[in-house]
This record gives sequence, C-alpha cells and structure tokens, in this order.
Amino acid sequence: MGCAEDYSAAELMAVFLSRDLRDGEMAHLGANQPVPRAAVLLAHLTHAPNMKVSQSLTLANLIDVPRPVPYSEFFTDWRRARWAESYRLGHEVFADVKRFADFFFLGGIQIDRFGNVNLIGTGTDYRRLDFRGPGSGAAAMASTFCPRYYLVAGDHNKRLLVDKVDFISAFGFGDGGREARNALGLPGGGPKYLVTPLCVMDFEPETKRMRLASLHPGVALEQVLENTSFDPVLPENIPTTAAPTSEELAVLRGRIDPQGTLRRG
Amino acid sequence: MGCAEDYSAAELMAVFLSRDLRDGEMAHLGANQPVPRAAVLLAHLTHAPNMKVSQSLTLANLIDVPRPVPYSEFFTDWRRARWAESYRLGHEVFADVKRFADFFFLGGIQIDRFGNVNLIGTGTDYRRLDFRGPGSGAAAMASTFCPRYYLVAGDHNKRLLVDKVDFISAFGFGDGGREARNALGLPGGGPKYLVTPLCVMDFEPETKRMRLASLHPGVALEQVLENTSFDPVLPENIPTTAAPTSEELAVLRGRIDPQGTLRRG
Amino acid sequence: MQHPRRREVIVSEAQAASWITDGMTIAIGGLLSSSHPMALIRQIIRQGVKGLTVLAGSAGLELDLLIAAGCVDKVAVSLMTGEAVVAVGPMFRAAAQSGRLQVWEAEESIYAAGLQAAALGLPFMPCRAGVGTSLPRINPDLKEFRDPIKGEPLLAVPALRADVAILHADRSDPYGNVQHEGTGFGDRALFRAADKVIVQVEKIVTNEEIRRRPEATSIPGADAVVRAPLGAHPGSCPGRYLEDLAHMKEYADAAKEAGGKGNDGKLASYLERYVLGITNHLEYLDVIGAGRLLSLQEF
Amino acid sequence: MQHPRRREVIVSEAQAASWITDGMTIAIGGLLSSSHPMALIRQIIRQGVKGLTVLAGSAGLELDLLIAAGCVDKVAVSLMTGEAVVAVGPMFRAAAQSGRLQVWEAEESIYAAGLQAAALGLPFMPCRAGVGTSLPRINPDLKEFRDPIKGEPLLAVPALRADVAILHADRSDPYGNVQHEGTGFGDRALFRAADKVIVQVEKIVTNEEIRRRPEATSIPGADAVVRAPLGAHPGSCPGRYLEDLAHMKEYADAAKEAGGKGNDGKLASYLERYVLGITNHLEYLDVIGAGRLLSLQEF
Repeated sequence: MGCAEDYSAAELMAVFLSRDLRDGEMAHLGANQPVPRAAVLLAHLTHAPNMKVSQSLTLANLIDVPRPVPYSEFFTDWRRARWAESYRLGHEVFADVKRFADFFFLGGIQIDRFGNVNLIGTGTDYRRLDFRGPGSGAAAMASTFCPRYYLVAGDHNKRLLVDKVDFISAFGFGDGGREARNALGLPGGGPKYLVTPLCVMDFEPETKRMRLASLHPGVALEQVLENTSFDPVLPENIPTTAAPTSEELAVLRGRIDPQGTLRRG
Repeated sequence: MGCAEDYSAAELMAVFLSRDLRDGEMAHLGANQPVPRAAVLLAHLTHAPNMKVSQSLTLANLIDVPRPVPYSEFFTDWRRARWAESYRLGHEVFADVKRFADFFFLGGIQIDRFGNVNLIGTGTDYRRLDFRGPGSGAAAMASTFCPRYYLVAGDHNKRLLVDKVDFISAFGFGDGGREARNALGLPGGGPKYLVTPLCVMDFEPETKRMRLASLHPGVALEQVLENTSFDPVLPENIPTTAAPTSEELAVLRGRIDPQGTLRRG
Repeated sequence: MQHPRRREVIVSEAQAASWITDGMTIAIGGLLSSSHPMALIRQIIRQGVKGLTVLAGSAGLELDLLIAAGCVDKVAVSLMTGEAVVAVGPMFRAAAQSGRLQVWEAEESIYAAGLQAAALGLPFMPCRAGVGTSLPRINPDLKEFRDPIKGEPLLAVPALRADVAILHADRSDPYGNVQHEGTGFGDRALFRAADKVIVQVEKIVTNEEIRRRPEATSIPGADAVVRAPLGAHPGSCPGRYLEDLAHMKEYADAAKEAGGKGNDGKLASYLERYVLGITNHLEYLDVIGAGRLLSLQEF
Repeated sequence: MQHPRRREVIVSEAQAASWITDGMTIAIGGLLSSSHPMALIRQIIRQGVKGLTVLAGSAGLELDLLIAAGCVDKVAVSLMTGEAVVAVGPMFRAAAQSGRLQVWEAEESIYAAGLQAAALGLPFMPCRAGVGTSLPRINPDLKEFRDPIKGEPLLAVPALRADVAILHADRSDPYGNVQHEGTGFGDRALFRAADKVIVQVEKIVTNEEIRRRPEATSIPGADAVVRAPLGAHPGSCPGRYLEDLAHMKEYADAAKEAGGKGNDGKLASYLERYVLGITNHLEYLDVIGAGRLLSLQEF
C-alpha cells in the first residue's frame, strides 16, 4: 500500500471516516452529504462488502455496480434507486429503530463542545431568530437510537464550533458527564467523532468534552484553537490523521467521485 | 318486486342486514361469516355499487365480477384476492381507524342485554375457565372505532344470549345508559342490531337495553322469550321482519350463494 | 334491473382545490425536491386561499411558494430546504425570523408520530426522539411525560390531523385507486391522517391496469383525482422526470431578493408569470415549454 | 485487490432452529390457516425446545401443535382458531382451561400495538381499543392510564419483543432479501419487533430477480433463510397452494381426543409420524406424498 501525497481535506475526511465503518453495517445517507457518501461507499467497496446502503430511501448493495456510483445533490434523485433491493416507505423509515442505521452523519449550524447539534436557528428568542436554520430533519431520532454517529463539518470556524448551542436538535452529551445520555434513557451511543477540514475530535470519556484526537497532516494546533470557540481537551501527544493510501484514493476517484466533488473544496 | 315464499332463516337474516348497508361504504369481512358475507355482497350487487369489500385482506369492488363470487371457509383463502385493487398489509389494517370499515359483524360465545360480546371464555376465574373461547380477534378495535356494527347469532339460545357476559371482548353499552360509550371516550356508535334466526333486536335509546325490533315471519314472541336469558324491551306493536323479495333471492342464490350454504344451516 | 355503475372521482384542479378554504389545515405530500402536488398548490394560490395551517414535514420550495403567495399562517415542519438550490427557503426564513409565520417545530420522527396518532384515533403518540432536545421547549404542544409502565422520560406528540391532504402520484384508476412509483415517501401517512385526500396523478389508467399490481396501490381510495401530467414540476417525479434546476433557481433568486432584501419585484413577476397570470396546469406547461419539459425526462 | 463477496445467509432448517433455545420468546408469522413456518416449527419440536413464550397473534393450528408437543409455557394471542376445521385449537383450549398454559390475553390491535412499541424502541404504545373491556383486568400488563395531553382513558400496551421471529415467505435471494406473495399478513411487524429473523421460503431466487421488483421486498435483511418448498403445509400459502383440509382434520381429531378426553394415543401417533419420526422437511413431504401435495395447488 503506497501513501498518496496529493489529496484534499475532504478526501482525507472521507478516508478517515471510511476506516471506522464495519462490514455488515447499515448506512443511511442523508441529503447532500458528499463526504459521508464517499466514506460509506469507500468502506463498502473496500472492506465492507456486506454493507447495506440507503440512498433515495432504497436499500442496495453496490459492490458489483460496474461503473462509478452516481452522485446527486438531491436526496430524492431516483436514478440512485437503480440497484435497489428494497424500498423504505417514507412513513416507515422510523418504524424500526433497530434497523434504521448502524451509524449516521450529522452537520449543523452550531455544534458545541459536548457534541450537541443545532439545526433550528440562532438567537435567544425562538420567535424572533437571528438566523433561521433548515430544521432538525431526522436528527433527534437518529441521535437518540443509532449506536454511534459522526459530526461532519464542511468548515472549521468559531461560528459553527460554539461553546453552547442556542437550540438542541440532536442531544450529544448535553452538559457533559459519562451518564448524560443514560440519565435521559437515550439508547444510542452518541457522537463518536467530529471531523473537520483541520482535525478529528473525539469525546473524553469522563466529562464527554470534545478532545483533539488528531490533526490533519500540515495543520498546526494553533489553527484549530483559533477557529474553535471552546477549548478542546488536549492529549499529551497529538497524533496526525493517517493519510489516505493510494489504493483508497484510486477507489475514491475512480469509482466514487470521478467528478471530483471532494477535490473542489 | 315479488315476494318469495320459500327461504331459510339465514337468507332472511342476510337480506335484512343487506338493506341496512349503504352505497360507498367499506365492508370488512371476517373469518367464516356466511350470513354477513351474503349481506355485504347482496347490498353491493343491488343498491351499493361503490362498496369496497375487504376479503382475505384485499380490497375490491365486485359489481362486474362475471360469475358467482366464491365462498371460502378460510379467512386467508387467496383465491378471493383475484379481483383485488389493493392489499391491506396485515400490520397496517389497524393503522387507519377511519378507513378500517364503516360497519362490521360480530358473533360471540356470549352476548348480553347491553350488547357486550364475549369471545374469551366462560367461567368466573379467568385462570380456570369452564370453556375457553377463540379470543377477541379484532373485536375491541372494531367495536371501539366503527360507526356501527351488527351482532349476528347463528343460533338463538339462552347460553348465548345472557344477562351479563362473563368477560367483555367488545364493549357494546357496558351497563347501559345513553352515555355509556361517551363516558369512556369510545368514538364508534356501538351495536345497531342483533340479528338471530328468530328475530331482530335493537337498543332502546335511553337505557341501551336490547329491544325486540321485529319477529321473523312465523316466529312467536314466546319462542324468543323462552330462548333469551334476559327480558328484552317489548314495543307496543311488534312488527314482522320484511321477507326477501324474489329479486333479492335471485341475486343471493344466483351470484352469491349458489352452493346453498345459507339454506343448509 | 339496470346494471349498477361505479362512481368516478376524477375532477378538475379547480374543483379539487375548491375543497380547500381559508383557515383549513392541509397536508402536502412529497419530500424535499420531489413529488409535491405543484399543480394543486398553484391552483390554491390562484384561488387566494388565506390562513392555512400546513403540515409540511420535510419540505422543499413548494412550501416556500405557498408562503410567498401569502396563503400560510402556520406550518408544521421538520426540515425546509431547497437542497442544492438554496439551503433554506428564503420566504420561509424571512417569515419565520420576523414572527409572521408560526412554526410548529418538529423533527421527522416526531412529525411521523403526530400523523400516526391521528390515523390511530389517539390523542397522542409517545416518542423517545426529542428527549433532551430543545423541541419541547420551543414547541409547547410536545409534552414531556413519564411512561405509565416503566416511568421512562418520553415526549407526547399530539395528533396531527388534516382537513385535506394533497398528494402527487404516478397513476390512478377513475375510482381513486392510486399507485405511486417509487417509495411514495410519507404520502400514505398523510392519507391516513387526513379527512379527505386529493391526489393529482401523471396518468389516469384503467381499473384493470391497477388490478395487474394490486400490491402497488398506495392510496386505496382517494376522494378526488386530478389529471396533472408533469404536475410536480419544477420538482422531480420518480421514474418520470428530474428536478428542473434552472427553474428552481429562478424561483429561489426571486425569493432571496424578496425575503432577504425586501425587494419583491422579481417574486411578483415570478408569481404572475407562472401562477396568477394563467388559469390552469396545461397553460403552465405551455409557459415552461415542451423543449424544457422533455429535457427533464429521467434515464 | 480481491473482488469482495457478499455473505450468503442460507442455512438448513436444523441450523436455523438451533438458534431457538429453552425459555426464549419467539414470534410466529402467518395468519390463521395460512403461511406459518411449519417446517421450522416441526424442527423446533424435534429439537425438544421447552418453555417458550410464543407471540402468536391470530393463530391457527400451528400454535396448537407446538402446545401439543409441550414446547410452550406462555402465549400472547388475540385469536386461536382452526376455522372450518375446529373452532378453537383443542390442545390450546385444554392447556388454557387447566391453567398449564399462561395466556397473555390480547386482541389484534393491542397485539399490533405491543409489536410496534418494540419496533419503535418505546416502553409502551397507547391503545384506545380495549377500553371498557375485560382485557386490562385479565391481562394486568395492559395498564389503564389517562393520556398526558387530553386526559382521555387509554390502555398502555407494553412492548412485545421477540428473541427470534420465524416466518414463511415466497422467495428470498441468498442475502436475505425476502419477498412475500400477497399481503404478508403481520410478518413485517414481527420482523421489526424481533432481534433476529429466520425466514423459510418456497424458493431461493437470484438477487437480480429480487431487484426486478424491489418494492415487493417485505423483509429487507433476514438473518437466516431456509429452503422450505411447501413449507407452510398443512396450511395454505398465497399463490402456491391451498389448505390441506384432510390433514388439518387428521391433526384436529387427534388433538380433540387428547385435549378433550385425555386420550393422547392418536396425538402421539400423529407427532411420531409427521414430526418426531423423521429428520427433516423433505422427509415430511415424502410422508405426505407428491399426489396429495400437487392436488393442493391453487388455481
């Protein structure tokens, strides 16, 4: 396995996430998520041949798809249903929480140091928001039940990574603490990683505060701290995020992202 | 319209019931109910061309069916699905209470003077029943939500028509009274008629006690009273149940019951 | 005896939309950028209906258009995005930020629970999703409670019922047996939660065609069916056509100017050209033009 | 890099049934006299499993046979009838009357609510059906409560989950994408309420065959699939074969003698001949005989 030199931050993020996905898992792809989509397909086409991939509310296994798997910016794009093995009736997607997905990906308009996510809006008065967001989607359901999930940030800045979210769409670890989720009876495991263009964070087990897990190659610690509103827990030695292998990039660019969406920015 | 002389009690019951069913209604046929089945089909093929008929968990309109509609003693007999326009997925039959059925039919191992029905068993100790019945089926759901329903008795005797049921599978009017159902928040209208081989009963509006509505041709009042454990309310003049017309019998025998199930019993 | 005949339920879009009157609660089918009943929505706008409460679920620009046209007072919504076209509907955003639009803040599984309560004839459905979030605080209709069996913390979601659901589907017979192509999104749930259901379809087919695949019947009994080929435009329709990205951008640009900058000239022109200045769906298709419409056909 | 391969889930009936061990809760698919996983049920009996709790719903003689074989301690049931063959299963009746069998008395919509609670990850589902009946008194797991929004009287039905659901369906690909012919009865609900699902099928088909009609896939991911052509015998299977009335009567007569009169010689013979004295489903089919089996084919 060679080490590739030239890759984008989005490609690195996709490769990092793909390595954390396991064979046999069920993956639910949300709307317009190029990095998570690439991560799922990369895992599927390399080490997870039994993954079930949910696209456009259909389930399929794509390992024998003979050409690049098409990308669409529209969640409902029916062309992605061509390999469907089953349909997920819209009103039944949430009817079986065990089999909704083994993991999922979540972005937000705010993410705080305990992994809570806000998709509703910013401001202090809900009836007069400064900025109205798109709404919570399925974030409450998925974050409640999924065994784990990943926070994925397209950009790393202080407006996104805040000390405390104005509104909670997806409860991560609330105000922190090992028992934060158990106290509310939430069965899912909560967020596992935050992945940004600069770094990976995880959650310190006792406090559930975000902790710097690795810096991407070439990124300085200061860059992260200057662009984050809270102080992440810092381990003694900060590892570097492992670079993609040339094999991973070959699959990524050849079969998953030939149009170069992840390289554009 | 001529008046037919020769008909069975079961045929009379089916004809009486069919006249009470209206065009455009949704009819759910339960397991092994020859009289209700005949009533529904007779209404459908004469004055209710827009009825939707649920058989074997499929819905169909049968007015253009070119031969006798097949009868089966098995609820799930898939041959009855041949004219299906839609399927009722088993797990969704109860998911839309408005559209389950506009009326339905219920028998029982005990029926009491307030129209409560028992399908569970007889005895005083539930853990040591004298006689274990088949269980409630969908009786609680249907009796709770359907706008009206019909109690249909294959036989008229004191064991069946009791003063008070040992267990309630379907709440009719409880211990009686105009507000019996409202007090429990039950939206359906409750039982409308009891139809037996001897007579028709309805429910006196104030007390909701069973009231003799009509005696079948040739049946004496004493026959009913001797075979009923409770005293039904008796109106001043007791009408006679209207006999089938020859047209009704022609449709019944030609297109619905050519095998003569209703004449054997 | 005359042979009885079944009653057909096909009506014009104007007849159908006339069922919807000021102040009603309507539910809109489809999901995000696909399968919304746009022909009916444009007709509702033409009819000048006001004060609607809209059960919109995970909505796209169809909701923004209804808000832009001034038809909506309140909306139950879990997601509102134009996806690749615009992150959040501009008129939805402006109306929500100003407080003019009342938002019944939901989430997809909470919305689904509310619809289900209505279908089941229940006052509420319990829901675990939303526990710990801000939703019960900003939507006081969501009541926190302890379940009566184990005492676990849950939300009680009240029944979300609609007077009329309006849906877009692939085909129907003349009697209202409707079949979707694809998953049908949440349309079955709206059917069950509504008192009346109007479905606009790409095509009317024979009853025999429906009976060839009874298992595909998704709405067994629409109260009214409207012929509306290409009727989800500018959104997509599974197996029929893709999104009209250029048209969606045209709308979004006009709405951004109106919502963001208060300059509603472009939006008024859009509404005049595509909705108010014409009288029905066939005229709308002529305005879009055959070349554009045919270019959207899916492969 | 080696081209990755998918894992197949086809196993023998003995391997599949070995997942079911003493004291487990199992759910049985099908309805009344149709589509029960009889090949698996006979294998479970052969394996001598004891102390099962069975989620049986609206059951037929498959449940009676399991009770007759001494496998069952407790059953959640809403209806138990052999229809035209026998009004109530004789062994069920005898065991329930004597108190040997614990009955979790349900009704179809209450049973459905319990399954749904399990699927939704909820401790309970509210249910209006059953209010006013004897059910909460004779099944104390059904708790009467007032809803937290309007205060209406309802029943709280606890989650009914199963360790394993066993189902019969028409076809599956080697990867567990299962399709029913017909409605599938309540099988999807059992799938959702169970931790693991075993489906016996009339036929294994290719993945391409499944993908021809993805909308027909009812169980998207069985944990194990067992080949069992004619495997619902003596019950019916939609589109394949009718009930074997003579065989069902043979069983019912034996069970009536055992349950009603305590004379279990005939029942022991039945069990020996059709279940215990043979080793697998193919042998069972040979005992029934090709002539009989072919005579049941549906028209």
